[in-house]
Amino acid sequence: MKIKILAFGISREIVGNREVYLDFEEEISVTQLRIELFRRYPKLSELGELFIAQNCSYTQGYELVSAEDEIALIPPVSGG
Amino acid sequence: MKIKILAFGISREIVGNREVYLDFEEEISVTQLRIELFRRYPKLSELGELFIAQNCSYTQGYELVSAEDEIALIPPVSGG
Amino acid sequence: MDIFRLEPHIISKELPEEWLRKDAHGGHVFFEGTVRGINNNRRVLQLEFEAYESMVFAELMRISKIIREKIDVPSLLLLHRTGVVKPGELAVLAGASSPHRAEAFQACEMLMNELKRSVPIWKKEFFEGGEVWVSAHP
Amino acid sequence: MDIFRLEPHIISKELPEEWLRKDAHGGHVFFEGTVRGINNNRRVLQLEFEAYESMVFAELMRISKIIREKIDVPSLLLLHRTGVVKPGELAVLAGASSPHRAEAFQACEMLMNELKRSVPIWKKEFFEGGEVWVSAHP
Repeated sequence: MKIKILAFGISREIVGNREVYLDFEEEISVTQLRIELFRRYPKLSELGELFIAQNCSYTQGYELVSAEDEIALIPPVSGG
Repeated sequence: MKIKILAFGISREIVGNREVYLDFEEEISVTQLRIELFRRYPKLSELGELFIAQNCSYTQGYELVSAEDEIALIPPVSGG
Repeated sequence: MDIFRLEPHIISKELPEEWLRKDAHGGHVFFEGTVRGINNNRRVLQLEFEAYESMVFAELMRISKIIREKIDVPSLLLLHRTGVVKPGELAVLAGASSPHRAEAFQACEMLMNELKRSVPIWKKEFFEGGEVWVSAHP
Repeated sequence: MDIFRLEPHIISKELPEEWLRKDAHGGHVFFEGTVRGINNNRRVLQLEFEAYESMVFAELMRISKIIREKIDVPSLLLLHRTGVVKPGELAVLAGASSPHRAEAFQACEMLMNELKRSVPIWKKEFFEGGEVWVSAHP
């Protein structure tokens, strides 16, 4: 299962692209996705916080991720 | 002693002029001035409130009025 | 820096550069009061504002001092119309400028509250079928 | 009626008539956030804003619902720049319009607080000698 992940702000610079793709053998939760992201991009774990959005909503971690989902990395926001 | 009194808003309409003059034999307080004004213009006493300003400051009533003072009638304000 | 003005004509929202002090303050809060076309279920034709000018400025100085005793706010603004103001027109523009957002909100609201409480400005409302000095009677 | 927009170019303060609804609401509160020329004692060259557009709008809808659960406020406004913004330029314009002054102040401040808390917009500050994603690190 190929998951497309959008990355913004400093997370975009850390992963090196606006979009990255991760491949998983079986269904995963948001938390499992986070663990894999931190493994591949250790600098993500140095951020003040890193939320993960699923289809434009903040997630808690337990949500299951499917290939159709729009997943996005949300480092600390600083609008305004 | 001739006291000049400025009148604004509805108090101007009640006294019939922007400026009115009252003559007193001896020194008076703001409260005595108010009593005389209410006697001459009973409609002033029907207002929600009527403050009296002396030289651009709100008064309490005990202040003494002199001929050089700028006295003004301040009916309920409604700016904004 | 404070700017307080009575405006006999349409209020321009082009604010003086020196008030905005764009380089220094990040946050500006404004209150704009426009004349409503309907008030108390009556069609409003116009308002007429009358001011005791010298005391307006004396009161605004006093108010600005009170606000600054409570809030760290570098700049206050108050532009208030006098004379005839039609529905849809701006009657008052208040502003507060500060590096801190919360303080700008607080100062601007306090300025409006104090304006309504004590600044000697009076408003006569002309509506279809009559006229009334607002708030004059209990 | 709400207006939420991301603006790639200079924000115009000429607001849509239908938002102001001058006939209905007496009070409008605005927050204007401009880019400071000096921040943390450093000369700021420019900011660069990046937004996750679709989620910005989803979040603003959610926030508008939360605000309306607490405050009776007919109209909200949020215009936010994206891309490069220079010192002195407007980065954000927030507004709330209501017949009641206190509620307009409260709604506008709540909108700004929620914007800063959860709306996915990021700001990179370019200063003399470096650049930094604001708030990214603890």
